[in-house]
Amino acid sequence: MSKIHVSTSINGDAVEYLCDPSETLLDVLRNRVGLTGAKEGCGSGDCGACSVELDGRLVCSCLVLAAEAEGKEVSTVEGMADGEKLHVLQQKILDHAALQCGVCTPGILVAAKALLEKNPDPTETEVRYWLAGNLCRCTGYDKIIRAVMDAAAEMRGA
Amino acid sequence: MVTEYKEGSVGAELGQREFKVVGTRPPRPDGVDKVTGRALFGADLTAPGMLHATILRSPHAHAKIVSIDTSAALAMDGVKAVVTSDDFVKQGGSGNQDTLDNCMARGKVFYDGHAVVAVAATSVMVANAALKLIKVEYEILPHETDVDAAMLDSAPVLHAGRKFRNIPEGNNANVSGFWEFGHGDIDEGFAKADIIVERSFKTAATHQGYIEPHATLATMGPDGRGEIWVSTQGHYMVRDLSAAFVGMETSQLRVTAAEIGGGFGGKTTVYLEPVALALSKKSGRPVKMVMTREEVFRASGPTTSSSTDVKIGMTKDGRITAGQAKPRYQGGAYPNITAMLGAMTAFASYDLEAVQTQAWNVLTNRPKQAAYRAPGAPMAIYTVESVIDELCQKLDLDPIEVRLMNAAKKGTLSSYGPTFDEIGLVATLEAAKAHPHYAAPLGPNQGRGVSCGFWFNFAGNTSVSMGINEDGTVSVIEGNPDIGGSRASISMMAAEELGIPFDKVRTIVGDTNSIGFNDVTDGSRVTFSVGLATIKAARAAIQNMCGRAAQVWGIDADAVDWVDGAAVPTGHNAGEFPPMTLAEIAADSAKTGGPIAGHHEVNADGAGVSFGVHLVDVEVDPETGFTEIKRYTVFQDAGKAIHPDYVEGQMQGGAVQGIGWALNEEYIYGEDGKLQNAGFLDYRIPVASDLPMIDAVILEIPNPGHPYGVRGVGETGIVPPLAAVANGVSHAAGVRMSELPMSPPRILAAIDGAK
Amino acid sequence: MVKVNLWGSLRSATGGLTEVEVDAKNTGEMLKALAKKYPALELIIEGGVSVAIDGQIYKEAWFTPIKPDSEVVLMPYMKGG
Amino acid sequence: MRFESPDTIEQAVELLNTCDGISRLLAGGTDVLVQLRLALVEPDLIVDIKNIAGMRNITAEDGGFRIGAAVSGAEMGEHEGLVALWPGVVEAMELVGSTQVQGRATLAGNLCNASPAADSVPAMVVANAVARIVGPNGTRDCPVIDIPVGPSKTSLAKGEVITSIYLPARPDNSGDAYLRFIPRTEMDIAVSSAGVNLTIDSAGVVTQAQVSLGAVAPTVLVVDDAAKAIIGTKLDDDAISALQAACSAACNPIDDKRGTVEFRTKTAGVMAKRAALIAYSRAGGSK
Repeated sequence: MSKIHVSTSINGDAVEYLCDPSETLLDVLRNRVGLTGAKEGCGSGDCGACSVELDGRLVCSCLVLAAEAEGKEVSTVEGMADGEKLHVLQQKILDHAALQCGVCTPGILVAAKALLEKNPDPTETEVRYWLAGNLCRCTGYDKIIRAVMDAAAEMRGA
Repeated sequence: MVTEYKEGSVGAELGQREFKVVGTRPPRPDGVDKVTGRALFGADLTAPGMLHATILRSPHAHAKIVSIDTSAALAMDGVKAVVTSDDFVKQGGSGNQDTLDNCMARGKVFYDGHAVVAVAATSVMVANAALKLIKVEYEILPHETDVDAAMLDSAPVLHAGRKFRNIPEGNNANVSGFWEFGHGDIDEGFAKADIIVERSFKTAATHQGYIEPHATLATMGPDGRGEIWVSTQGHYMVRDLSAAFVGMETSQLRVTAAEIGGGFGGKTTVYLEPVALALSKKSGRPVKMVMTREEVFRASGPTTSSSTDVKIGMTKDGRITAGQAKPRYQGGAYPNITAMLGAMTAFASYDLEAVQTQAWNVLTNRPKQAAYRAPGAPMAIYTVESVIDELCQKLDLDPIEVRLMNAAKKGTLSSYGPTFDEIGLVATLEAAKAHPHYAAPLGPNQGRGVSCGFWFNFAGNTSVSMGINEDGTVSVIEGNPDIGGSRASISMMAAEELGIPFDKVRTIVGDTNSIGFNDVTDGSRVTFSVGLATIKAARAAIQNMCGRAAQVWGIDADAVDWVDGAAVPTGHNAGEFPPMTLAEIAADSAKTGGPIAGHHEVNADGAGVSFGVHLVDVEVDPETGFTEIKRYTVFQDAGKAIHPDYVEGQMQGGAVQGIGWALNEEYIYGEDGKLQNAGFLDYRIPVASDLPMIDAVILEIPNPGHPYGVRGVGETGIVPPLAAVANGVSHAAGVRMSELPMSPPRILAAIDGAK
Repeated sequence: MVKVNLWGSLRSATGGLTEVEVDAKNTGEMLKALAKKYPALELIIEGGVSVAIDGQIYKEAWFTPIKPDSEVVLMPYMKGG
Repeated sequence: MRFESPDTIEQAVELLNTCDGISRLLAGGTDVLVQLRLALVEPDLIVDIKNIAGMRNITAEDGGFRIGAAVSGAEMGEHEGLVALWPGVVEAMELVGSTQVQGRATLAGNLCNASPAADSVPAMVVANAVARIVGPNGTRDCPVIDIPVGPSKTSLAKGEVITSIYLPARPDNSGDAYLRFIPRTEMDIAVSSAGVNLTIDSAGVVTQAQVSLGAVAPTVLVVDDAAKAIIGTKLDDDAISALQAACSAACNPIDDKRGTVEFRTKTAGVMAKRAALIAYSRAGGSK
């Protein structure tokens, strides 16, 4: 079985990897590139824990073949903070205690960032529907929604 | 000298004590790692030379294993080791043997998904390809997955010849447990009633639904020493069971808990860990195993499904005269005590003259149940709270007033045996009654549901150690995996007791070799028990530091007190010295006698029971049976809330899991005994758009058994939602619902049936 | 002598009683005395029980004192999630 | 397994046509990757069509829109012209999966997956959508309704690829809508669903209508009796009741883990009724 050579950009860095044709982008991020922030909760696009942006579009990396990333730009949770400075969303998740176990948190952050890039002033309902594909079993979503709304407000003000 | 707080008189201390750290909301110490993707969960770990292992699982619900031929798989390129039940050590106790047999089927497979063979290979792909080359010959047996059907004499017997204790005559061989609780004369009680309601209920099995599948990495060398890194609620439990199953001494196995991506009771046992260890032993290489989501659903613990008959008598004015419940739970193919816990908790909220509960645990061809947040209580209390609601409806009485009239309080003889000490149910009910939610108007097709809930909370074996560092900071080691922010609350209690700021303390979860034994993170025990041990460890360190100050000052150790993070003379008679801070004492520790540390080991008791009351407004679409949660408020007695954000989080998370249980979550088996919905697509946990904000009202009724008054808070929140939502739906739909989940087809059928 | 309340299904081990009396000053002595007086209880006690004394539940704590007027309840071993 | 990402449709057709084993086309991948993961299919060849020119475009054509086979649901929702012309089709597509899935899932993929419960198909059927197909024997157009022939089965021949879906122009005062029933608010497969497309005259009377149902038969049902029930009416209560009854009468569903026969039959009518009212309002009708 021959491997595919892929040149891509991950969080702004040029990255090359060899992958099997059947490997997903999530597999490669976690097992070949060493970025384990995106998690596999289901492998079927139902939980959103593996959320990344692909050319600026929010996707489940478990539903993208690694080979498809050729020539594309991938953004993961690892690319959200600017050096020591956390992204507003990251800070708000901490401030609102909007995580318990934290395994869904990377996916929630990537998804919420994509939302606020598209819609800086979402209603609570819009946030809830946008994040419907990000399952969280610990929090009941309450604090997550508050954190995202608060981050949106702060980002609008800034 | 160090003030010695007496347990049992703590209520008084609580009244006087002004907390500086406890009750605030600092950021959690593991937070940045978790928002940046740096935190390492079970599947994030790797080791050089690591193999990957996967498991061949039974396609049958019940079958005898006639033969297993792994030769072709072993011969495959890249395959390094294969294990079956033959590779594990037979266990002395039946409980451990059941756990082992569940990890790897021995002789028989008992459910669709039961593990049969495991293969370690150079990649997951190779391992999976090898599984296809394994030939297992099965003799298929009849199966049963329903609890009531499994109790019939015609049902297939799972464990023929196995004897279970204390089973009354007349029960078949699938009944593995029977328990009875209660007091008073039940017949006399019913005779006093003006009205009696009897009803039967069913609840489906639900899964804990943690987002992180089970994952482990094990390594064992030819020297017989092993290591495991694992996502678990209890790494000491993993150590003890894994070592026993592969036949090694406990001391030779070191287990480190990874960050855990949710557990809710589901990670209180082993599935992969002994298997990975055995494969590593055979192959001589580290072995990683990660379940797929499908495997999580098919083979890791869901909770029990239940069938329960309830009978409650009431006087016209709302006084309960007698209560009786007969829960029958199936928890899969091995014995468990969940039905017993259901029987104990069913009527725990009430002060009753006559109460009787009888519980049966029944074996079926389903996966071995695992604990799920207040195991047994949600389904039992659902049945009782539903009948109480129906009685209130029939008598036109206010459901909170009736609950207040009958509420258990200090001095009440509980339905499960002992007499209650200080408890918070009345305060919780009063808070619900006074809340604006309870008076808010309802719209068309809407209904309001109320339910009480109860959980025991547990304590148990706990070890904590802390070092006072020379720079005036403190390193705490505890041994319970942090499942919801406990490192924050433990750091807070250490800081509070030592009198230093929160950010001077760092708490980690140590591996099994770093401190003494710890029970599993379960039973809402961690903030209580680890907190207790942390406070006592801090007091030991304080005593040491007071001694150092006394020596420096040249006065008696008895003449030194600890105030606001510093040693001070107890009074003018002791001498005039400025306070000597923790940092100052620590800086000189090498000169004054060496390192300063404190530790405490205890089998803690006195966890303190907890009650909750939930209010929910629902709207039911009469044309589709769809239920929308319009408003939800949780009231819970938390004892002292150490970190209120995370207490609220437990209450909110528990409520939403309960909403899922009430409305849509269920294990669906086909006629063939196979699980039909082994994925998040059709096992429907609540998503963000299903819910409103969950308002959480914390009541702080101090637990006399803890220095700060802490009670466990993790589990109680999942107990009331089942009945609260069911009562709300019953009012909104105009028909009493008695089966969970109340999925839209069930509700619509009930509405149409009532027309 | 202390009065010990048993959960209902233990009646079969005590000849129909759910309240029994044994001579004991702490929980360890109480459990030993129970097992001696009612041999059918021995396996159950060995399998794991909890004891509530005056409303406080203990899992294993042999040296917890029991006063003659204490409320003592033998309970099954319990476990949470 | 081989992965190919050809630049032309001819190359794609050639690859598929000459593959001896199992092949799968990859556009959004939201069905194919799940099947791979669950080992429901183990293809020898995957052909990614996203790098083929035109596959990711929405282009105006004869008053309608041609939607490339690799256009995602999210891209459809961001296209103002398309949303204005066929809001029901767009909303149906946008109901497929999560936001994440929307970033990838395509109209053509939803069609070719041939699930009886596919959300976009009932909406496309009432819109008279036409699939353009390129195959070894050249290019042909085929009404969307004729593509699925049963669960997971299509009428496409070996080597044939849907390259675009055409949504035609429509008269003024037209409206379409799609509704589905799911047990949660998101993330579920339709238990029953309905698409309605209609046109009204200046008096608000329905002059033409099409009604379709999903998830209540092996393929999407077109319910002419339901359409007849509302043509010539202003969607008064009687007309709506007749539409609902006709829809329920047409259902031929199965009992499964997602719903019962009874439930599907009843809610399909309810969805059709509600979708008709939305379509009517979109057409400019007022009640």
